[in-house]
Amino acid sequence: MQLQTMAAQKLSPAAPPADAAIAIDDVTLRFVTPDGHMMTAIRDFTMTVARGEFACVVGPTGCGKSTTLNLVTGLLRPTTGNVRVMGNPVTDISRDIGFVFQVDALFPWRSVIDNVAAGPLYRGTPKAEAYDKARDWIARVGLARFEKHYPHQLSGGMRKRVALAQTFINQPKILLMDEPFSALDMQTRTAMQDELLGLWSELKSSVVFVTHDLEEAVALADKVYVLTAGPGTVKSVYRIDLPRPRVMADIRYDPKFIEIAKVIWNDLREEVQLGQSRGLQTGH
Amino acid sequence: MQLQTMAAQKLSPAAPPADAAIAIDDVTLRFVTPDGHMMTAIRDFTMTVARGEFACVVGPTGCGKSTTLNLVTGLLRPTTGNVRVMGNPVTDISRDIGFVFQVDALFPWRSVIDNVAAGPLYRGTPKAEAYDKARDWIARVGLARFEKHYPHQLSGGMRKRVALAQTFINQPKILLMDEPFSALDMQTRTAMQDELLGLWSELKSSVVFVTHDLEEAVALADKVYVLTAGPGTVKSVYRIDLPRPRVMADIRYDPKFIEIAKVIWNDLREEVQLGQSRGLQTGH
Amino acid sequence: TGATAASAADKITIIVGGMEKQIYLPAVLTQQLGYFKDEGLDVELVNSRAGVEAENELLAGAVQGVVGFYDHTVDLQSKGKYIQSIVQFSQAPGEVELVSAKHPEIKSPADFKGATLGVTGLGSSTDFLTQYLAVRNGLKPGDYTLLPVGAGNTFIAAVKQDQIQAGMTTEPTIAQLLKTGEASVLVDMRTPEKTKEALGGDYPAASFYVQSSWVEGHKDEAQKLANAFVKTMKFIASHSAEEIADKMPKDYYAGNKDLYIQGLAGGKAMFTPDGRMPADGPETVLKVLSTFSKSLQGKQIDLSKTFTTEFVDAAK
Amino acid sequence: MTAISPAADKAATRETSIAIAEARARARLRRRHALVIGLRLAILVIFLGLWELGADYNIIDPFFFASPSGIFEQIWSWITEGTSQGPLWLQIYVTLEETFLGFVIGALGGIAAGIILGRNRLLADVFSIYIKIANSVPRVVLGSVFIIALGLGMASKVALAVVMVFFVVFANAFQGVREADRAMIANAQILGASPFQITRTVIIPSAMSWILASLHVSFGFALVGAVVGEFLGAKQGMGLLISTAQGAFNANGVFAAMIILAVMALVVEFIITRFENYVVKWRPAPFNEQGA
Amino acid sequence: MTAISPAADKAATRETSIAIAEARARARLRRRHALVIGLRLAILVIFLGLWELGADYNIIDPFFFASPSGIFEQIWSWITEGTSQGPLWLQIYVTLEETFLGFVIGALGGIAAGIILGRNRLLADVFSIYIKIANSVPRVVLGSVFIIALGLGMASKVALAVVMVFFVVFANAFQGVREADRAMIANAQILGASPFQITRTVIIPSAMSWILASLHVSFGFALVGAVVGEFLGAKQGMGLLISTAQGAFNANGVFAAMIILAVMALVVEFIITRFENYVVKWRPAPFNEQGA
Ligand SMILES: Nc1ncnc2c1ncn2[C@@H]1O[C@H](COP(=O)(O)OP(=O)(O)OP(=O)(O)O)[C@@H](O)[C@H]1O
Ligand SMILES: Nc1ncnc2c1ncn2[C@@H]1O[C@H](COP(=O)(O)OP(=O)(O)OP(=O)(O)O)[C@@H](O)[C@H]1O
Ligand SMILES: [Mg+2]
Ligand SMILES: [Mg+2]
Repeated sequence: MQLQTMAAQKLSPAAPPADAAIAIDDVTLRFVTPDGHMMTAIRDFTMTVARGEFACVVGPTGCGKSTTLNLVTGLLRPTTGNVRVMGNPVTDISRDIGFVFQVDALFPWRSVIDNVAAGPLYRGTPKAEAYDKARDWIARVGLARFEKHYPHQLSGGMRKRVALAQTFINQPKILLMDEPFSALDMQTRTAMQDELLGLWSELKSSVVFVTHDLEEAVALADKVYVLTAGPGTVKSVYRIDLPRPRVMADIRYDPKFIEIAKVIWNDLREEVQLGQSRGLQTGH
Repeated sequence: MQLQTMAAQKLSPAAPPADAAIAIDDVTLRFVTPDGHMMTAIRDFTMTVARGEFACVVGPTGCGKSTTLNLVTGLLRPTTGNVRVMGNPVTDISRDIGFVFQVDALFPWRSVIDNVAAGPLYRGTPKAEAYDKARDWIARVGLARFEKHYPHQLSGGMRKRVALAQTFINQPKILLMDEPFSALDMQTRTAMQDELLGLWSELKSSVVFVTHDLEEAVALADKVYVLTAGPGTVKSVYRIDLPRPRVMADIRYDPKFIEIAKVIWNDLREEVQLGQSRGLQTGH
Repeated sequence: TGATAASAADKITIIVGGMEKQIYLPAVLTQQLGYFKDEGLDVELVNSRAGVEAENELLAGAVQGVVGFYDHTVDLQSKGKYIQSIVQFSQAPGEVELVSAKHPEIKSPADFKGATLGVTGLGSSTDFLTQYLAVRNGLKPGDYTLLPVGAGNTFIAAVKQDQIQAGMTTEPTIAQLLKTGEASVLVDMRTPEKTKEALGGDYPAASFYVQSSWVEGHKDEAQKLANAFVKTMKFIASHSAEEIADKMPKDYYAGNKDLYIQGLAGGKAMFTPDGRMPADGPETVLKVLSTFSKSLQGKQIDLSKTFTTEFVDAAK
Repeated sequence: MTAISPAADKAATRETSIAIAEARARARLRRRHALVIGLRLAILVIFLGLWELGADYNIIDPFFFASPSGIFEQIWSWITEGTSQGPLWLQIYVTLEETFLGFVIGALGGIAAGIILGRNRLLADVFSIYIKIANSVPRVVLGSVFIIALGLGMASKVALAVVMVFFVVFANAFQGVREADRAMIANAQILGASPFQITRTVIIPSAMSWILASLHVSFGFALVGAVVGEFLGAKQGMGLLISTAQGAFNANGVFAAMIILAVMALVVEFIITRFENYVVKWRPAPFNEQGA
Repeated sequence: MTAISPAADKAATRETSIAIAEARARARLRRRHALVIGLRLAILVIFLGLWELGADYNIIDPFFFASPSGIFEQIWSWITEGTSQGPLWLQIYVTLEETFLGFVIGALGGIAAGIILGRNRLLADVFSIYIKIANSVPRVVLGSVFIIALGLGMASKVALAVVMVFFVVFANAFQGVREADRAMIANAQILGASPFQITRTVIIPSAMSWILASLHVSFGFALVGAVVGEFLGAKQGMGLLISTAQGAFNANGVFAAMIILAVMALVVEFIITRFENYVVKWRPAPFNEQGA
């Protein structure tokens, strides 16, 4: 274990402990490509998120970040290796997880409020209570005026915020988020980040957060996973020791923050360039 | 016309000249809301993009940026006011335009290469030539290895890059892009930006580029439109006089760049906060 | 003549209103015996369960002849369409009024009061005959209910389920119901004698008819057809039921050959020995029809135009 | 001299021009509606006119194909004098009742089977082959089998209507279930939905347009089933009316009954469309039709 | 002593374990396939067994409902000795030819009409009401009309099969066209597609699963149409075979003919499924079935 700076420790990936919230142990996952061959999406992948930990995942596009999250939810099964959530092997799609999809997964036939109330209703909360909660969460994501709108009547960013409210309302102990804020403007994004951190510290959830924005990753995380270009595997893991609570609007100006970001950035850049040159190998 | 800095001039919106590439003149657009009322999406909107000009549009989420682009393509019709493209009123969906949609609009039953070759094939290019061109563009967006894949076998960022290649291959004289790079990592994004600027200067296209990333806007644009929170209208217009050609990897460290970004940022922040408080008015 | 030469090669299509039905047996039998070929005719038999279809085809000129019930010639004349029977297959309807074993109290048509009577279809010959039987036995229309149940299986099911107390049907349904003992014969109209008893005259039923206008231009073919059919009628008259059944395609008695033969033996008497129209037959038919058929009421029917014995007379 | 602030002035003009634009849009809609009705009527009139003329000049033989005037007379006499089987409305009622029962049972059965098999891969693999087999059975044969098994009463007609409806609805419901967006199902599952809740709140709404499409066509089929059943044996109903008319070479009667059936179908069609509009009101309008 | 680099070692174990995992997955697939076939056969055997037993003990009256052994004998005798109308394969061929023609014409017509009306709002508004009317016409009645108009030959059976197929396919094609994703259509339009190109490259592929769903069910319908047509009048074909068997109280014959029809339907069904798999091979597998 090599100490990089005061705040960012580079960790060596190790076999996950049994009581971790999320433990991905030496997983390889292959897809069948259109021409019938196998394509390895992720390879020898090991990742541990302790209970109450906030992990961010960064890596070049197509390196397998979404695939990793799908493994945790049980939507995908590993070809080899195994995945445990709260100590139990993942056998089915889990209800204890909150998952903000990268793609749009709102129910188009439900209005905003019905979409947000879906989770509590599914889980048996009485109707009135579920709608009260939903109304509260819609307000928190700034869509109070749009309660009755259907998803197609919203802008891209607004739909994403509905998806956030839909997930947050369930107060999941494990929270997976796939580029949740990339469609939001800086100000809304900051507000959402604060909302997320608030929820996280309140519930002591374990979070896996995928983003392309390294600064966002560093600002939010306890631990940052840097993935290699596809087939993805963990290149390095950094522990971020910035003090909590963090205020999103200010943290970017913290010198320690800037230093950590630079270290990881150099690490990541190398990988991204590699991915680029691989992807481009037959290009100009 | 008030001079703000050496590089960023704040312009007063004026009635568009007749020969502009895109001229949106005093447009108001209303939607019917679910409860049967009318909702104004954009109001008294005036915007001009000269031939060969690169315009960026920034504004809080839901302020009407996508709606504006849809007006230019002819997908939406203004309630009042009028929209002209290359001097002619927009009556139908135009074929002279390139449009990168905010949502996924790839053809799921076509492989990557078939998706990218679609434009040339539609326009009557011989098959062999169209596929050669497509192969070239796929390589340029770094997906050479994925030619035969279907969209659902790609990651989010890869799909976006296919959409970019699909649009770029047509070499449109008018190019509309709705948050095209938000799903890409920094490095890929920079490469795509360079690709875009190259195409633009080569074709002398007129570009309208919607983004949430103000730095991206300033780095790319001749002119930045800042919109107000919904119902959207133009708050201010800035002319960016940074020298061309610009190199995306370096421009962020240019002091002039930083200065301009700060000025516009302050302007925008005000607006975003307003939008937030409006959206949150019934919230906590 | 030139007409003969030209028409000899022509195909003649004849519709049979149920090739497997015993009442129409002469049609297929002629084919099986090769009598058409002997006459140098190229005859094609087409099956059609619904009589109306057959008549419509005939009138539309798509086929040259139909094997069906004689009463249609009368009915159609009332609508201004002229067709005529040129060979008469049967002089009795071949129908039997069966009464369900569950209703021994019905001993004659006079007991039909309040009963539901099965007929194959409304407006069909069974409809008119049933009503005629009832009225002849002193009932009024309205004293009984008619229920169209079709023929065959559905008829049997209707008897079993007691949806009809009595009903009129033909072979082999009759034989089937008699065998199982679920019904017994109330009025038998399979032989000329019993028919006279029941209806007061001969009732010509199965016949071969063509459009009157066709006869004009095709005397030669008409004659040959008549020759073939008359030969068949003679064959029937001179052979036993077993011998006839052996000539028929196996599928027609696949259900039960003994039953088929039994039915044929019981019903063989209805066939005319020579294809000739029984003298009082047409009047009986007109009498029955005009009592009940709405379309005939108030119409003047020229019975001489509904049949001709010209060809059977000339047949060797 | 009154001072008007330019902003207020501006807002006022905007409001007026929007009002004008909206009025214009409404007028356009009204005109279009009138056009549609006009065209429909024009087609009807031309069609009937040609038919009548053809019948008059014997190009179309009214003995086989009836004539509009004859059909009208026939309907009129049925209305005023009743049919040979009793009043016309009773025939309509009987057929409608059979059709409706058959439609409801067949549709519910088809939807249920489609959803169950669509949701369960193994069941689908095992049973769909038998459904295919059942679908190839000729309905007329089935008709006599039903009469034997269920008697000549209403049950056999209803059963025949059911088998006409079932397969169409089943095929669509099954495919509709399979087409449901996988991300959406996954989302519901993760949000905590039980399999039953997923079926109710995700699968059924997304299969709804599939099911509705099949309902549109299958009411007509239910009608056909009921009529065929009556054809094979009945005391009352439109099918018997047709069969009697056919037996009497009454082409006008046959066509008149078919027209009455068509009107019945249209009325129900109208109700289904109403229901459809209510159910899918969340659906985005195509581009170009949505701005006001 | 040989030195093995740990990396190579690691890679080697990975490859082995993947190979094992894949072999296991393949075995699982094979087992599942065997299970499906086994269950299908089990159901068939149980069904036939109960039927035969029922017939033997007269619980199911074989006079009306035949018995499996009797049906088998009948089929065997048809195969070896031919039917009363000629060899069995000729009957099958005739019916298949009518069905196939009717299916193709009806399906193409339905698809064409569905696409044209689905793409053109005005045409849809004007004509769909007439299509609804046409769909409510009982097919048996239509059958007689066709026989009058087209004669007793193949044409009338084909026409009957066409009208059985047309409406189902039309309804689905129409709705499928309307369901096409508006963003995708807009994208094609902007990429330069003409309306015809849009129809060919966007509308038809997205309506494809709708159309295919309707084809699955409508081949059975075409078969029914052809058989009903033969019922009404024919000199060859399976319908005539059924009709003769019915007339001769030969329940075994009726059911035997129906089983032959079912086999025909299954063969075509198999071909359609093949075609479907080829056409929609781009389709994502549901989650949980895609990783290898
Ligand atoms: N169903 C599939 N079939 C084949 N390959 C697939 C499939 N799904 C994903 N892949 C491949 O797996 C790799 C990883 O995809 P994934 O979506 O996890 O990337 P990602 O890291 O989330 O990228 P992004 O940042 O662009 O969202 C990609 O190369 C993709 O092409
Ligand atoms: N079909 C519709 N019906 C009703 N309202 C709509 C419809 N489409 C868009 N809107 C409304 O119009 C406004 C502008 O939407 P638009 O998509 O243009 O926003 P945007 O600026 O692109 O936002 P984002 O940055 O989130 O993409 C939003 O308030 C949205 O709710
Ligand atoms: Mg992803
Ligand atoms: Mg937008």
